Amino acid sequence: MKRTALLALPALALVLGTFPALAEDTISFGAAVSLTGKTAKEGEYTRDGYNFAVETVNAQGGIVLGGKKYKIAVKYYDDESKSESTAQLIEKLINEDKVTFILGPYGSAPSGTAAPICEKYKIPMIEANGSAESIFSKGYKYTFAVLSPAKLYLKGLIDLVMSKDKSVRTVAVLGENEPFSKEVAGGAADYARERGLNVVYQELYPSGTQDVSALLTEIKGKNPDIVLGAGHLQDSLLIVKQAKDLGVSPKAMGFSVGPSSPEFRANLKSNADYIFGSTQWTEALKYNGGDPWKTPKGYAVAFRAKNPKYGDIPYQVAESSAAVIAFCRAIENAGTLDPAKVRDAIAALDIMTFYGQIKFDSRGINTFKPMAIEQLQPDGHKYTVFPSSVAEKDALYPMPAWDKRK
Amino acid sequence: MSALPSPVRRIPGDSILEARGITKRFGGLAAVDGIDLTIRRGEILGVIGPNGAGKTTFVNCMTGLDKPTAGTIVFNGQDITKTPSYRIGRLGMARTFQVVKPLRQLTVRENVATGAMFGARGKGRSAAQARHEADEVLERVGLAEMRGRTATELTILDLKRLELAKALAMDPQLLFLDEVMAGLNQSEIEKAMELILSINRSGVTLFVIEHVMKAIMGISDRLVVLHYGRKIAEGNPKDIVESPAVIEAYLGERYAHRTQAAGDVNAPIEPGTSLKAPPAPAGDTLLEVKGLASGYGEVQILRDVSLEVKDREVVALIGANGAGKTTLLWTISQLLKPMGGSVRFAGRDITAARPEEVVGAGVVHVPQGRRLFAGLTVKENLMQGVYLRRDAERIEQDFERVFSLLPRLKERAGQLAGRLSGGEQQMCAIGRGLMSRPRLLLIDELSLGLAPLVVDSLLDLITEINREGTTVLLVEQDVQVALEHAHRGYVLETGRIVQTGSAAELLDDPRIRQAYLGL
Amino acid sequence: MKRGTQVAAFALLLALLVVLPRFVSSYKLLTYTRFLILALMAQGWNFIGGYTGYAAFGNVAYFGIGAYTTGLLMIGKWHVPFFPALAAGALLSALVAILLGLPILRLKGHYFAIATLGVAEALSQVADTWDSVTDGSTGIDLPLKTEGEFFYYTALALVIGGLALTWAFSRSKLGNGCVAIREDQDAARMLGINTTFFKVIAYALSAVFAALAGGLTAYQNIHVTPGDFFRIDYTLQMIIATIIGGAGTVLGPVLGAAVYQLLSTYVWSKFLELHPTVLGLIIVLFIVFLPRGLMTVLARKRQRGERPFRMSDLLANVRAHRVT
Amino acid sequence: MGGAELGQIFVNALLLSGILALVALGFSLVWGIMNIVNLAHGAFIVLGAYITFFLHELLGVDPFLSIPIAMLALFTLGWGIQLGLINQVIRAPLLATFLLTFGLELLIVNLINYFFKADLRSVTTAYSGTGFTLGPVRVPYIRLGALAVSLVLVAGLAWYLKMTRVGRAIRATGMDLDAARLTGVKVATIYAATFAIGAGMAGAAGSLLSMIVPFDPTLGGTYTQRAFAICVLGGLGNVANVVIGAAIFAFVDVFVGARLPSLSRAVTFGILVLLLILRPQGIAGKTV
Repeated sequence: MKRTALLALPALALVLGTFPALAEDTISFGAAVSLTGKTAKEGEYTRDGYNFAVETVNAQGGIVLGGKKYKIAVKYYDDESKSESTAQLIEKLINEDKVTFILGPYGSAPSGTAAPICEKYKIPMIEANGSAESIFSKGYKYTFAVLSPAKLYLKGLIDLVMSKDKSVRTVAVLGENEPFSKEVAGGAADYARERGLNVVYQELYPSGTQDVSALLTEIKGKNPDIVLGAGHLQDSLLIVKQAKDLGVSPKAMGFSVGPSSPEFRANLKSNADYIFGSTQWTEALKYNGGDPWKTPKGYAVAFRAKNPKYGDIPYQVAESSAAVIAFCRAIENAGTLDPAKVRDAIAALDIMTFYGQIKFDSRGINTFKPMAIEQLQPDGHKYTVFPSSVAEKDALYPMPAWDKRK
Repeated sequence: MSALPSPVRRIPGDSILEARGITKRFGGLAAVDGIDLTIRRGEILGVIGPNGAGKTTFVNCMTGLDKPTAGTIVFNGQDITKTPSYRIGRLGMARTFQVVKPLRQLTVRENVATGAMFGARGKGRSAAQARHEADEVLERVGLAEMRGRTATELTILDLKRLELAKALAMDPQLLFLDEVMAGLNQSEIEKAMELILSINRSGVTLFVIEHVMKAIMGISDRLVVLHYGRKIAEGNPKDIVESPAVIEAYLGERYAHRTQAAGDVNAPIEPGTSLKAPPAPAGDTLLEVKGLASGYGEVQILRDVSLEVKDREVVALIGANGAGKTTLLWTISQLLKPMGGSVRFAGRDITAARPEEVVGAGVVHVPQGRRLFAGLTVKENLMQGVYLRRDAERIEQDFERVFSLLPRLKERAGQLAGRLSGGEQQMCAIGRGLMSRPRLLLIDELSLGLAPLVVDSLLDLITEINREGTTVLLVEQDVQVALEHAHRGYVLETGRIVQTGSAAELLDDPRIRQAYLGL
Repeated sequence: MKRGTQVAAFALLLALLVVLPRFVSSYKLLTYTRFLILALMAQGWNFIGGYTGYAAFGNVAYFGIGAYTTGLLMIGKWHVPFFPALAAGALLSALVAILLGLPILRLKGHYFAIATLGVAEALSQVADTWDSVTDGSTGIDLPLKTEGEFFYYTALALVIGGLALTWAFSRSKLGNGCVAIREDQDAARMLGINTTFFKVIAYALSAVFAALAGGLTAYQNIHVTPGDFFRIDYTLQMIIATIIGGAGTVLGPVLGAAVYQLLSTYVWSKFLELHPTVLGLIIVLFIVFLPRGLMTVLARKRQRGERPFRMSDLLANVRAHRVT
Repeated sequence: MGGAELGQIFVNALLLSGILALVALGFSLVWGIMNIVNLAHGAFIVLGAYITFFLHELLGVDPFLSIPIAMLALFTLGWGIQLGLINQVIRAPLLATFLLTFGLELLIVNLINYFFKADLRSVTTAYSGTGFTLGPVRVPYIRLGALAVSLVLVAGLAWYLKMTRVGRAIRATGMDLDAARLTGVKVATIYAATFAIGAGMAGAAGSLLSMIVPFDPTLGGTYTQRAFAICVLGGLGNVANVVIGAAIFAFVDVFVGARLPSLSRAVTFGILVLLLILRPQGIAGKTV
């Protein structure tokens, strides 16, 4: 009998866990975001953005469908910042929790993993935090992204610098080797060349790198006018820190991810001054949409009221809220919860929101909304400096050398 | 007299193994230095020599475990100098290891079956056939009853047998035995000798390294003496032991004297005539063991052991391997928790004490196998002996004392203990014990694996220490040596004390003479 | 328990596993498939880590090779069907394992462990940068395959095959030789065992299992990236599963995989932000009370005809392995 | 690569060696003495970093001054973990303690994440990023200070192990547990002290890293892996070996990182594996 008992153990699993059916008048969404691991912070932004939008929509009565009002509920799982977990959790959300729609995970890599699963089950996903175009080059029909694609991230910064200074000639690009940053770096380098600049340094370093002094030493030797970094917050902090250590002082330094996050200044203190960052959204932007908050400012005020721990609002929060809004509008347009019909409604969507225009190209990514550029300035604040039509302040240029600062 | 079967003198055949100019260097040091040796088919070749003479390294070279730095080896006409060891095994050579290498988590039967699977005739055997073959070998070496046990459950004695069984299962033509008799008592040695002779009679050539002189003299057709990696003598055993060079290098004057006086290697010295211990002083009881029971896990080894040691005495604890001598010492030191009974030391109950409290009380244990800290220097090893002491001012004085008792240690003070020879290691272990300022010194297997010459000097040391006031409980498998240097003795058999008396009485006792001295 | 009853129990369990997909949700089925895939990896690790005693820390390299080979063959210009592609992945892994194993299996203990770890790291980065073949860190997407049962049954068949193979291995000369190597390499060599050959075979076997698991996971996950498929977590999981179940036993890896996968899935869904803590705690308790795994306790007891398990065994385990 | 860059890279590598030596120091001690590969080592480093961070952020304690506090805190934690947990399984097979520390790592990292959140943090002081120039080569003060602290701690530990009673007992216990007990050593305590010292050193390494690298709860894993590699490169059993291993690792890593950043880890590990095959006992290790 001993051995039978032993072998029966796996079978025990058969009886483990069932989920309660959801109430009749809710539409269930599912999301697997990173709450632990490498991108836990960004995952938290994502969740907070989703939650805020859902609460707002629910407070205003929810989604109206055929005269009936539906509340939204979101089921979350933690993907531990591992994209293979994302696949598993999306399966769980669709199959076990029977969610109707999927909100995207944080990051391009997990979004890339989630996309084929949604495709497999024909469940629409709108994601807000995966802008690598590789996700959208596979022909998947059920994945949409509200944000601008990766290769546009640093384009504005190059335009900005060139408008300020006709004498810039050289640029160095270093990027993290992962799908999103690779595209950012590639896009930036291509655009720089297009504008006639000389890309004197272009290298990718492996994810999780803890020391970039070797790369910066090489870059210092090339003495470029502009240094562009494509990575995540960790990388941009490291690059600024070590650039100061090594006395790397270009005329402008900018990053795809990092400067827009409040942690950037918290970590670097005054060393963060003059650094540029690209951003999908800032509260200084001047949009006027048809969503509950209408304007970026309106969104920011309302969000901070609900989430007092936030000072500056990271764009990940806003774009996550935007994804929820896009879903709501598409569902209402479709007039049904049928996934295929909703999918078509999403594809046809063209709305103006606090977040900007949301419209998807044939691949499913929002190429219609421009990126903005922010700069951290010595007065301790962060200003939107580009495009000039929405700039709060003029960009400070060039960046003074490290040892020439007070 | 000895009931040994007289060795059948075989006609030496052609050479089964030819070693020419074998040299093995480790770093700059030549462990084996240009040895030429021929092993003749069918013979038993005995090999003796002090520790560190290169005996084991030579066997390692022959069996491919170490590749010689220089020289050639020809086995059955085939050059095997560069042949990997597993193939050498399949060609018909097998060996035992001095430090046993059982396949620990496997049963005895599986251990031996492994030899049968991959040995000289392994190719044609299935795994099942090999297991069947293993049973036959186990029968032959007397391990059949143990076949179902895992190797971890065996005593050292059985592990030695297992070594032999694994090697035999490989169906070798040439078998290297590396100190298979170390630690056996006289009657066990005799059985082992019979077994070796019977193996030889079945057609296996043998190369036997052994410190037990009586055994090696009794079975060898020829004898080879190694010293510092060189061959210093080779020939007829009788001639060899009388060779002055061998006596000087290995056997020592006392051994030579002993054998010459008796006119026979096998004769013991008359009891009482050469007792080194001074008359027993009538001291108070220092150590009192009462009804002690102990063992490992579920296996009980000691049952109801009682003994006492008086102040300033040397007491010998003798008994067969596996009788529980080491277990007793470990239990006194509290490295093993007793299952019952009590241990009192100097009037204080130390039964439930922690090991460090026992040391603090003055009971210091010099363990079997020396157990030095190989990576510490000699000086640091000695320093570790004063770990619990707080009387810093007297430590320097004790260093002086130890160095004057053991001048070799002073010379080697800065050397790593792991690099010492066997005898020096034993000195260092005793020195470490002395540094703890013991009132009672427990010494486990003083002579194990040491050349006769070295053993003699260590025994003198014990006598000297005792004369200076330290009480000694000596566990020793060489019963004769032990009793010669003790005041009293206890005999332990299968976990019980079966006999006690003065050393002279015990040496005279016919039962002891028969059981442990093989007389 | 009599042999007949044993066989009957096995048959019953097998039947249960075969009909399982009819009764559970497709997500549950996915969980069971994950368990089977982990079991497969653990079975493989058991050959080198359990039976041969070499703590391979880079088996995820073969998982990755299996995944990429399967994937690239399926989507490249050849459009090879899944099973031949899977077999090719396994074959390539075995080949790599043999070539790598020859030098690194000479290392012992931790040194072998770090060498295998280094190989896995290096391969991961090669996949990360070899844009022309692997599409670098972007990754590749395999054809869509939606039937969960397909993956379940394939994994089940492979695990059962693995059990049979492990059983035969443990009774063969090969297995015996590997165990001898684990227990004492010098002794094994002297017993006539070609240790290099045996180790390489065991290592290649473990690579084949990892590659099969990798290929299957790739097809199931569709999206394959170096970051996901060369992740050290897979190596750790297969080791944990094997140790929990009992290294060097036939059933241990499967049992351990079941316990680990089901526990972690359960913990995952119950503790949103603290699940690693809970899982860590479970592992710690497991090791403290069952340091040699489940099967080793059960098997030894069975040999002696004792009751399989008592609570007091846990305390006895602690007593046997502690130092005071 | 010009002369100036070469010089800078050389100095970078030199400065990195010191920090890595400290990172690997405790790991090596614990591994060498107790044969425990402590996967929670990186988690200890992270804890050290958090202690320094909060002392600086909340109380304004200079990060260099917080090193002893971080060491003491980690020392205490290490003592407790060894006495309460690891001592209970230390005689079990090697992989058991290995998995135990893996479980601990999961637990500690997750608890940090839970209580302090995943925010990236770094200690930025007035002198962060400042330094002096030697010709074309920049030498940042913090990294130089870190090198100095590392050297002091490495030398201090070497002295402690060699010259003190407890240090000698630690080494003796590592060589022969039972023989050490026969000289009166209370092994459980010595093990606790060993693990505590290892954790304390990790704490110091964390303090230094907090000034150099932005960190979050997951930082540790990389450093555990590096410590592992450094011990293997240098060989166990000697504090000096750690320094040698760290220097080799740092130089390879920095030089490869400068030339081939995208393949740096592949090349570094490739070299590591190659070295292992050629010198299985480590570069500096001896077979005794």
